[in-house]
Amino acid sequence: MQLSREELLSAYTRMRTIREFEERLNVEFQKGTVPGFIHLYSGQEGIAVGICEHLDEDRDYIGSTHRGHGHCIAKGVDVKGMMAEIYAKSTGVCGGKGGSMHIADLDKGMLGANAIVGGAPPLALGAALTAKTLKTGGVSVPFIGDGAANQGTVAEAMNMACVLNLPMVFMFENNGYAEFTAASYATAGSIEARAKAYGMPGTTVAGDDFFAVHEAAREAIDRARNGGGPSVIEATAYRFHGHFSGDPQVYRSAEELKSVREDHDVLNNFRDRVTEAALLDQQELDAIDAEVLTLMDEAVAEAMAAPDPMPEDLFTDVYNTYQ
Amino acid sequence: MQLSREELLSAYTRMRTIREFEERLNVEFQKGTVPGFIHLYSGQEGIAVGICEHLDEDRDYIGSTHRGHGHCIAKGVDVKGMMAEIYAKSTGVCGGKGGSMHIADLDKGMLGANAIVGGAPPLALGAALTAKTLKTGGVSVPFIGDGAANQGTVAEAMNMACVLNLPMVFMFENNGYAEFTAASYATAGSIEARAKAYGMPGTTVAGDDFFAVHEAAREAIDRARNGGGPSVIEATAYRFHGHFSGDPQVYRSAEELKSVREDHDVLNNFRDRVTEAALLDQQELDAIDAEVLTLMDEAVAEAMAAPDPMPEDLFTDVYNTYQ
Amino acid sequence: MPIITYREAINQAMAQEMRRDPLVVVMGEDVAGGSGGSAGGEEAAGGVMGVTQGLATEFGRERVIDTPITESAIMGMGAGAALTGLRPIAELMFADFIGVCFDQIYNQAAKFRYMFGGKAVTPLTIKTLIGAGMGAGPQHSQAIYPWLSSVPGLKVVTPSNPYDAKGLMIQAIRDDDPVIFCEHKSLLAMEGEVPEESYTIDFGKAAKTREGSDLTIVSMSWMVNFCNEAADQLAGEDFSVEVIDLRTTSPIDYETVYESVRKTGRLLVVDEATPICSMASEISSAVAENVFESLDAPIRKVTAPHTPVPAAPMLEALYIPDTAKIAAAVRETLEYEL
Amino acid sequence: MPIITYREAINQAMAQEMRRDPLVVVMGEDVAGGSGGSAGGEEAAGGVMGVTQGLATEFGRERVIDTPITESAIMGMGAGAALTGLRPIAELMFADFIGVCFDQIYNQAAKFRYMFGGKAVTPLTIKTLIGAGMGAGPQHSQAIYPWLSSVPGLKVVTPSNPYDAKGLMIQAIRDDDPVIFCEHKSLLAMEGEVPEESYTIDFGKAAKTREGSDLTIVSMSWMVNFCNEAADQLAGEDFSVEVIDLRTTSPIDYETVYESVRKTGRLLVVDEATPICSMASEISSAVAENVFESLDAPIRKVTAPHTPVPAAPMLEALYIPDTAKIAAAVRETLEYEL
Ligand SMILES: Cc1ncc(C[n+]2csc(CCOP(=O)(O)OP(=O)(O)O)c2C)c(N)n1
Ligand SMILES: Cc1ncc(C[n+]2csc(CCOP(=O)(O)OP(=O)(O)O)c2C)c(N)n1
Ligand SMILES: [Mg+2]
Ligand SMILES: [Mg+2]
Repeated sequence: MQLSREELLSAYTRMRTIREFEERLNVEFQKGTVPGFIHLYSGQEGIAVGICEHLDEDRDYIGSTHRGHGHCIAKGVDVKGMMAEIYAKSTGVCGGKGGSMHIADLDKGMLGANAIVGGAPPLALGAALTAKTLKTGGVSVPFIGDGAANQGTVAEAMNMACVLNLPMVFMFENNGYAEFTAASYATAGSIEARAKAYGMPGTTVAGDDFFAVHEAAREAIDRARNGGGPSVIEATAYRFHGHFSGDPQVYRSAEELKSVREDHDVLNNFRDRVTEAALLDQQELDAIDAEVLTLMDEAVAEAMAAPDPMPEDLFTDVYNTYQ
Repeated sequence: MQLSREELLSAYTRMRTIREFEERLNVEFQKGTVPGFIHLYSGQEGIAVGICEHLDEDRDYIGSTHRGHGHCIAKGVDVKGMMAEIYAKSTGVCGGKGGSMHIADLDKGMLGANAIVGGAPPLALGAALTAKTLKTGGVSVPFIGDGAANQGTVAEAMNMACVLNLPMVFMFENNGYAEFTAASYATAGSIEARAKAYGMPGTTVAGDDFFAVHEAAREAIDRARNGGGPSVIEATAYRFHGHFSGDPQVYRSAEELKSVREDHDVLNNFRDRVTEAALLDQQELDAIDAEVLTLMDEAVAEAMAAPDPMPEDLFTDVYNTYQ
Repeated sequence: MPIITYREAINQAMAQEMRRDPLVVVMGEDVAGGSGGSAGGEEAAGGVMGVTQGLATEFGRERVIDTPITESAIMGMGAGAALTGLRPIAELMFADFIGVCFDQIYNQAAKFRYMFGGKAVTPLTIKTLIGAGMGAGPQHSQAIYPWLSSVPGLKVVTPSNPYDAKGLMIQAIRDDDPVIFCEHKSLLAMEGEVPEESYTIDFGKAAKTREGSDLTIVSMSWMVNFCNEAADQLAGEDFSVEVIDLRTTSPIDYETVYESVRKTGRLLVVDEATPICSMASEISSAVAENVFESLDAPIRKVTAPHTPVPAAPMLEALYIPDTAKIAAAVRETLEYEL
Repeated sequence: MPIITYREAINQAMAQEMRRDPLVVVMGEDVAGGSGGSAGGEEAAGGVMGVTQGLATEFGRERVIDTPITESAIMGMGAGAALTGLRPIAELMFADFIGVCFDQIYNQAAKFRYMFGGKAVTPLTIKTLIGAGMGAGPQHSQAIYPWLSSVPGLKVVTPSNPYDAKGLMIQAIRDDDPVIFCEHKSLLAMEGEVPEESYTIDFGKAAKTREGSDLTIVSMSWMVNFCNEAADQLAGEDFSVEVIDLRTTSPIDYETVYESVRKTGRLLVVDEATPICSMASEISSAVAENVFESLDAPIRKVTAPHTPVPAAPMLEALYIPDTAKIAAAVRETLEYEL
């Protein structure tokens, strides 16, 4: 289906924001200013945005992974709050207590990044159950890596979603690797076939093609929203960086690394498509790029300048009642 | 493939032994002489025996379930030792410490009944890995119920077996129920399709037909033994009793209960087949039946007469070293 | 007051809360029971122990949800539903099964509030069967509340009688934090007076089930009943024993324990769990740190041994701390002179 | 003697045992690393922290097995292989992940010997990363050995330095029971003298890392180093502090602790775990029961607070017990007068 100019601009802005967020973090991390570990989403932007452009902030939920920044931005979590969170500041969306792998924003329908591989799909069942029980029309979308695909929790969630006919889309991102191990080695058979084995529709799309993802997502989300139950989308994805920022990637060939960036850049593909079709022009896209860069400068500067959490924050928020 | 007279007699004896073991236990349990819970295998004998007749005692292993008596007998565990174990006596195969749901006999290649649904398939991976590593030619067979099929551990084990090309046969017994919940409700899609989704061969057989199971098992076990990797057999199975001895089965219709026993009795089917084909005659089968009944009388009498464990047994066998 | 069982008390609590609050749902294996069966499934089995009996009939299968045997999916679905607006009761049939789904409990539900910077509320109740006494063997008999109680963010409830079971279950459902409600399988048939109307019992408020001045026993769940028996027996020997029922092992009502020990000077902690890092260890160490100066004798612990739960009923009986073992430990502690 | 890191010491232990015994295999996520990758996978990544570096190259991918991210399958495969003749080392990358696979550890591997009537042997070593200090956040930083130590049938190893790490790892591999070997991530780069030749350290034998007569500190893993520092600092203030490194938290060397407390009369237990039902609770309660009469002061515990591990490094630093907190608790305990 044809997207409006506004929709195209929105999608591009989101994808570019994710890209620059990650690229900037990578630079800052190498400088040593970022605490903890970070897992970058660069290259996979089309998947998060292709899905989330169909989702509402209030009734639709996503569950995420350790590689969650892109999912968060696509679902509308505040970029500056995210940056501050990664910098472990009190102004972060989780007050600095969660960090990169635990960014959550329930008001935006974001159930949390998750540092446990396969942790989110069972939680996403719950958001779907709430939608079904309260008849909100909401849909729940867990993002799942090719490595996570093998975790028992994911199989359990797929079966449960089918049994209860829950409004869900299981969004698999197959970027070919789980840490340093290839999906071709560790993920037997096919994810699409796994979906079908549970009696769900399953489809595979190219994750570097925003339009393909967006179209598959539309169908799957509409189905879920209209009581048609869960389905699976598998997107081939291209991880530009290592597993974490700083990973030397000895397990990937130079050719692969080159090809991933040169042949499978979803942002380049998008630009080419929309400019060739004369839907948007280079200048307006460049303007977005510039704005996004400015936003990142601000986000990093504000995060670095923001105050640390207070020492007493260590003890708060464990329980609602009872300390 | 055609079975020899000896093989037919062996298979029948094993199946009849399982049946009478369970039926006798059911009677004794109602009398209140048996401690704990028991889950009876009556009706599913053709599956355990159809598989285990192909397995060696020393190099081949099976992993079992809470409904494990039949698997144990089929794999050659001593019937009197099992009875004594269920009666919680010191002469039991586990000295009374395991009970019905934990009968194990590693010398017979029996990795243990298992009171955790989905507990055994990961363990069965290990037996297969040992066989592969030590090149014993051994095969490992976990038994899995239709309810257990959904447990994440089972999906994990199927994927791992494929990734490592382990010599295994995943033997699913679909008796239509997990406790009081029907497989048609709780087990989405198809088990055979799940096998194929991991890239394994999968086949479905009638569990009340010993010959069908035996033939499918031969093929799958040969494949595994010859380096061809894992596969799945799903057998439709017929649970004669409730989930446990004493279950009133309000969830099953009278017609179903009647049909299960009248139309799907693997022992009757077997008798009909071999006598019609004049391979065995009624008398020799009746003689086996009588012998088996005598064995059960002895097993129960000996179990009841056997000594309890000693009080100090409470503290032993926790560690090999260090108390 | 009506006399009902512990099982019925819990059932009543759930039914009353479900009537009161449409956001309360129940999910788990066979919590309705019979879904998809050839009998049509109208007759709910009501849980493997009958604790949810009748709920599916009254509230329908949209609110009393039979699930596949996939505990991670059940616990996660409960946690996710709690995070997004429902107030779920998720059943983990036997607590021993927690090993297949503990991540969803301890890393997910219990940590949301903290790691999301205080912005998440997870009103999840997990109900589960604990403990020995039924000859159910090593994987169906464990008293695992000590390690559950060690998890920040999780509350753990261990009722010892029908009255407490009802009030604590209603509190668990209304509580905005994840709660594990531990039903002791050996207590399900215990009878007691239980008001028909709805009431709550605060978490972290221990009960004094016996008053005394010579020695304090602290316990929880099934064991409280043996402690009471021992205290009654010892009263006949002119020993005045105070029994404190923690009711919840997280939060722990340390203050009531301290106050009692300040009075009696002697402490015995009785715990059905295995000894190492048990609730007995915890309570003992808290007293040894905070009311040391009041102590007139070593702090004794009576617990299960450091072994799995044996299947043989005769060994299981030796495994379980009982009235005789408790009374003996009390006598020894009372005889101790500094 | 060569000076190597804790990481290298563990690596050396595994390599030496693999050379000695062909039954030893290693399995886990990325323990070789690079399987199936476009670079051909010849260069092994050697584990996410480099602890298994070089093993795949030396012993081949049949003995150093990369697995999918399915911890139940990994732990179960290890347990099943141990039960049938191998001597596997199964890696659980971060101990925090245990929630997805604990059943295979605590209900299966740990219980086999007992529930199978003594007829099973399960020589499984589980190696795993524990602890805080890397800003890795609430699901990658936990010190969970207390609840592991509560499981009958499981042994738990918590080395505090490279020498112990090597000797305890070799013992773990040779041990016929399931063992969880807890590598502290903040110790991986710690250097120390480690003999090149193979040696074992018995389980259940604590080490005295400082001798003293005024007060006993008991600790384990990373914390021992802070305790040593505190003892050294306090020596300058003329306090004589004894430090006991448990080395294994199951089995526990109670006797060495008791003997020390009989001498010093004062005890502090330092534990990185959260406080409730911690090793600190356990050791304290054992002393309060068994050497009560020797105590001249309340038993103090210094532990993490009852909270998840916060991601912010600045909060994490407050979370972790450190030398200053330990020294302060020692001073207070020494000042106490009965
Ligand atoms: C339960 C669990 N096991 C292992 C890990 C360590 N780990 C973190 S990310 C990762 C790889 C995940 O791969 P994939 O699902 O393909 O996601 P990707 O990193 O490619 O986005 C692993 C093994 C973890 N965090 N949790
Ligand atoms: C992890 C776990 N969950 C739940 C149970 C309780 N339980 C025991 S048997 C059973 C049903 C199993 O059904 P299925 O796998 O079909 O085997 P069947 O009983 O039909 O032989 C259940 C739910 C358990 N023992 N372990
Ligand atoms: Mg991946
Ligand atoms: Mg079944």
